Amino acid sequence: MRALAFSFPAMLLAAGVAFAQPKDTLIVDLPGDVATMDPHLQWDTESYTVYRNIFDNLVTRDVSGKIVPQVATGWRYTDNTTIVFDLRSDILFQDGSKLTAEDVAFSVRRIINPALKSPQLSQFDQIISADVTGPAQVTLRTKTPYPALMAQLVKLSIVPKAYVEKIGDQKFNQEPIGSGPYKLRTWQRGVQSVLDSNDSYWRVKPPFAHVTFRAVPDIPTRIADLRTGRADITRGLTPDDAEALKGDKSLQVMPVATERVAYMFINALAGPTKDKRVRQAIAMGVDRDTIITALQQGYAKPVNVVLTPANFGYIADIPGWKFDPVAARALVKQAGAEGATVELLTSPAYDRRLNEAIQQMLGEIGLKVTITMTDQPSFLRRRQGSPEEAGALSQGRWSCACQDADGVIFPLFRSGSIWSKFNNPAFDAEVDAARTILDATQRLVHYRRAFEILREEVPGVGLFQDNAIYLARKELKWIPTANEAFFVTEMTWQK
Amino acid sequence: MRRISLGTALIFAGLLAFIVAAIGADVFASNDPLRQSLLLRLRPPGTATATAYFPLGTDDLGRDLLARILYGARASLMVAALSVSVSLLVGVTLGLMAGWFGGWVSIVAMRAVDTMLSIPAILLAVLTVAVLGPGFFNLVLVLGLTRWPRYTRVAYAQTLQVAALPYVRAAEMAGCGPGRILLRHVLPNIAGPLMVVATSEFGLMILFEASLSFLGLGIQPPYPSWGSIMSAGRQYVVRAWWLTAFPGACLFGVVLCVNLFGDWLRDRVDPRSQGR
Amino acid sequence: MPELKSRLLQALIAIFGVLTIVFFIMRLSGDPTLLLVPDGATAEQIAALRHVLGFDRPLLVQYGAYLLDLARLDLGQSLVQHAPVAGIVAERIPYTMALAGGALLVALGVGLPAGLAMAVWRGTWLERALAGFVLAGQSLPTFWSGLLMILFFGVYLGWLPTSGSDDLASLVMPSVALGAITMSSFARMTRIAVLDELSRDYVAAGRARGLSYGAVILRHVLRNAAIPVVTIAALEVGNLLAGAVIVETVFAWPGIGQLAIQSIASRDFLVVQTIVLFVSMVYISMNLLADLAYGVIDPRIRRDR
Amino acid sequence: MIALSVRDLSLAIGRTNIVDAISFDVAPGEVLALVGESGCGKSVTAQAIMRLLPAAIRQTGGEITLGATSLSNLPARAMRDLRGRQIAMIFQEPQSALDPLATVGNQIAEALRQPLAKVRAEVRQMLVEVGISDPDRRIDQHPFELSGGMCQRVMIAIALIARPAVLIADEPTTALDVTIQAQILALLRRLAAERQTAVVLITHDMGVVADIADRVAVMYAGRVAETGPTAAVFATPAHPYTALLLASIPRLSDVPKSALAVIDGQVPQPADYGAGCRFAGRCPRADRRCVAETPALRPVADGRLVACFHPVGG
Repeated sequence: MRALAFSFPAMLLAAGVAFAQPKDTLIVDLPGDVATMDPHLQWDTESYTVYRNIFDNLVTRDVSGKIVPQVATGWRYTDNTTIVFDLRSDILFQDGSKLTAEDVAFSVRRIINPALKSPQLSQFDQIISADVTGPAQVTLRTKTPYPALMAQLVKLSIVPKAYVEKIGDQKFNQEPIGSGPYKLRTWQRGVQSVLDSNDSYWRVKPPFAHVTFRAVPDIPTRIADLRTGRADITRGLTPDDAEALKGDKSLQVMPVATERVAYMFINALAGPTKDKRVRQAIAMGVDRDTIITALQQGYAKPVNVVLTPANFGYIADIPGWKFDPVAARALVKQAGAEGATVELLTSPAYDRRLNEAIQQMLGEIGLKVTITMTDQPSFLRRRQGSPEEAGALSQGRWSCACQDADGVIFPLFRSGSIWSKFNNPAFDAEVDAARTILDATQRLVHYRRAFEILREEVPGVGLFQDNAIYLARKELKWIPTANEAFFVTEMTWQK
Repeated sequence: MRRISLGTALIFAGLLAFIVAAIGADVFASNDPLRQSLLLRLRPPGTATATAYFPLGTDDLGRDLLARILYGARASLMVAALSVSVSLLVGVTLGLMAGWFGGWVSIVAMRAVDTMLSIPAILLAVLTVAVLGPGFFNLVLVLGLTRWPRYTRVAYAQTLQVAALPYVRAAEMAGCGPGRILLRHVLPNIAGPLMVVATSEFGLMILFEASLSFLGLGIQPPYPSWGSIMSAGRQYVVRAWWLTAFPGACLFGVVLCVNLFGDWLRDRVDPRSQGR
Repeated sequence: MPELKSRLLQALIAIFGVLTIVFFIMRLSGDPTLLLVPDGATAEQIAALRHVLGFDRPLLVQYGAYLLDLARLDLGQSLVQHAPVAGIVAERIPYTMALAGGALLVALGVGLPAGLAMAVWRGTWLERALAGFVLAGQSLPTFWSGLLMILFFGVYLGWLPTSGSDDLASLVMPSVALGAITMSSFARMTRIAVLDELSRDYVAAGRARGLSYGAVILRHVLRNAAIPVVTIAALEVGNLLAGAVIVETVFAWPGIGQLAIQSIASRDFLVVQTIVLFVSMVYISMNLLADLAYGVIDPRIRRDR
Repeated sequence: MIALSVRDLSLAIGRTNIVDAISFDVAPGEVLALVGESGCGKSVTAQAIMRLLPAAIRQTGGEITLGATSLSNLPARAMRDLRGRQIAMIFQEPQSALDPLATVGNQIAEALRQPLAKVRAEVRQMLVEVGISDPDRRIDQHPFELSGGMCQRVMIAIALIARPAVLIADEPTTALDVTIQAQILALLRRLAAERQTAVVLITHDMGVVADIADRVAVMYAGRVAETGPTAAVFATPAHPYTALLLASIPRLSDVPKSALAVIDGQVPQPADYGAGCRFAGRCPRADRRCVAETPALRPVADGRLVACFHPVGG
């Protein structure tokens, strides 16, 4: 077979070579292909996983989740809307050119320029300017005081200005050059991307000579690949898979609590759930513990609010609604909603079993839940549309990748936001205040009040803090992190 | 009347079992196909508890697999029967008209057939589901409205032949209107070949329904379809083989019977093709 | 030649119909803006992106612009991958071609001999066994047989790779899964065609002049039987490309079928439109080719042209 | 000398006899006509001689001898070698008996087991002999480019090119125009005489028999009813069936006094063959004995044999 493979089209050759010395190469099975290699364009998990290893970012998070310097050495606010970054001057791009303050300023300007059509624009559009203010210094200005700025900047990769301007945006997407520990060798769309180590990397010596990211959409196939040694690590396992694979001697299951919160959206502006009592009844009718033990196999931690402990602004002592189907049923009856039809909107992106379990649980408290499944675009169109067409319920798994309450409850429940089907001026005032002050303690006070309102009004119910579950060969050493980052430099072969 | 062979009897028995299972799903299923018991998830065939017996095991929400397969048969049967009816109606009407009137009617109809046939059916179905949204009736519509061209082709060719027959010409001379001639004289004469096409399409529709449900675009949860049971079970192939094995085997068996029946029917309709 | 010209014209009409249907169905299904923005974008930000992408223009204007681009042979840019659509699709075509080629090999390699054997050994146990095999191939749901194969040959026996597209071994299972149904149609068609030919006088005449049965089949029957089989073969290539959608999804084969499903889900309009356009062009040109192939096989038609 | 001898040949489908102990001989250069209505078993007899019976039909008895070779127990391979070389056959519909996709020359060459290039001259000469004009062009043409008559000439060329001892012609002119029929028959007659080929001509047409056959064997329902020199049989048919058959031929000399003579009733189906004479049901002369007993072939005048208890004029 191997001999025959060489008569096969040249497209298949690269991989054959990569397999020659497996220990040199880390093979990663991802659920999908990279959409873009340009870090300023797509920001889906697959693309981020790959290009984040090619680029350095201004700042990053350490294993504990703390924001730490990377290209920047430090930063300070000169006023509420101005922040100055000091930069390293010993970083080289993979083409040998030096990473300068110009490159950093260019990167910020590039991503906030509407002409780039970057889907990430909304995460950075609070920034109004980026200027070089010293040989190794850049100053950013924001429209208003913006506490989430640092969290957003964690996602800003630094691209080489001269190179991008020379070859153009489109070509840059095909042949990116960064300053990160790995450089792109080949990218076969839909198949795999192969990265080679950047041996002159400034921070550490990259642990593997090559890294191959393969697109394998099917979970059973990814698991089979791990078992047969075709891949070293994969992600996106379900708790059921994790349980089943626990006993496998050659593999290790690595769950990590993430900043992703599983919650149930409840429409407070239309339909039977417009009545607060129905929403409260739903909160009491959902058996969170059974969901966690039976469906999540324990790979989840219950939360009382729509936020996880991994986020800033999480208030641990807000009481949750206790599971009480009898009281819930009574409340539904009292609201005159017994037998009312409640539409649960969903898409293939969400856990089907959870939907069906909730359908049955709410059936027991007297609500008739109908599940409407559409594909993701149609789901989003309805979910983000007017309250009347947004459905009464939908399941969500929310992560703002900024580990801040502002990225969660503001878009979800602030009136006027496309996701919000809730209108409460008191709540709006609290979250508005919390996003324009920089002082952490003060912000927490606002979030406590905001969560108290949410608890009473129930425009959504927090279910659990989701786990990301990785599966790796036993010999790979790595500790996954809450922000689902995938830094190859943090991995090594175990002796 | 030829004697019916053992093989033929088996085909009929298989089809009958399928139809009876589909119609009588509520009678045969001892458990509610929608009733979950989250603490009895993924139990193997033959599991018995104090209150219930699961001959084929349970699915990932602890529902009785046998009951779900029986109700899944109903979904298969209904989707296939209805979508074949829809496409038969559309396709035959177009084909009859194209064959009878000829001229621009046939040009338009046959170009439409070319167009439809050159779009991969499953892609067209996926696209249409994306617009209409999934669900039982949309599924029937999607399958029905994308699968008519084969009937049009057959009806067209057959109508051309039959229309040239003397008695049809005679009926025309006698002043029968086209509607009457097509329905009373042409249609009965071309019904045989159309039935053969419809049977093979029926088998295909069962497969299509399962494929779309497998892709998550067909019958919606919690209602069972063989495709969606397998789609869910696919995740558990290694741990819970019964979730893919049983519905898969049912699907295979039923489609096999339908295809065998189609062959038998073709021998009947067109004795020249004996045993083909 | 006028015949060929009118066939080409018909083909053009069909292709135009295809791209129109697909364009409007895709647009009716909503645009990709919502998928492109990150969670938490505001309504204004979404509207701004929609404007930048041009999806706020009237449908007919968009359609006109699309046709205009197409007339200039510009297939456009993918919104999701920020790269030219032509390149994105072209990169995947070799994979689908390899898969379809493998499947065709399976279908021809198994289907033709099976069909021939069924006709020649008509009424024997061999025919019945092969008929069962062929019907089974036709009745197998590909997603199921694919799953079973992965489980058995990939995981249990470990003979074939469970995923990937990097060598011939990984092409085996998808090809078999995809080729099964086509194999059945080939076998049936071959059987009918050969039976038809076997009943003709020239078979008896050939034997009467001293040819063996095998020689008559090789020298005369096969060539005559090839005519109807070539037609179906051409149509089947179109069906193979359509079937590839499911098989590529099950086996994670990075061809245009998988790309199509992903692009429909991400509303990457131009990619979907280009794929459908490509597939229907292949289908239509296959039909044309089959017509031309007749001419090569059948001297009667060669003369007419 | 006898080129082909058939003795007591019996054929059956399953348990049903369709040909019942028929016998005849043909001498070199002689034309024997096997005549009868369709379904009387004459075509399967021809197939049995070629050993090309359909799978469903078995030979249940009798012996076929070609020259000195008994064909009945010959190995298949040896039989195949004889076909085309020692014994050849031409068919009813020349156009369907030729492969539409192969050239005329190639198909003729097959009878010689040689590639056309090697035997081109010979093939061309044969085309000339069967009366095809412009043989150099025709040799590379396909059957569809030729008329029906020309196709039959090609079939004759295929059959005779290897100079077989016996030619079986199964209704060779039925599908052709009347004018062409005469030409083809004349051609057959001439070539058979020139090459001393024994011809078994199978036909239902008494006119054809009269034109070409030296001797005739009249078959009815799987049996030979009467056999003898053509002239004698035509002059004084002995079997009532022969007589009626001859009476049904329209002749120029006949004054149409009344409707043509018609034989009442139908040929019985093989499954319905009973004991006794199979023509008894339709025979104006039949009596009780005819129904109960099978008449054997017995000699009458002029070297003729007839299977009838009550022969005409006897």
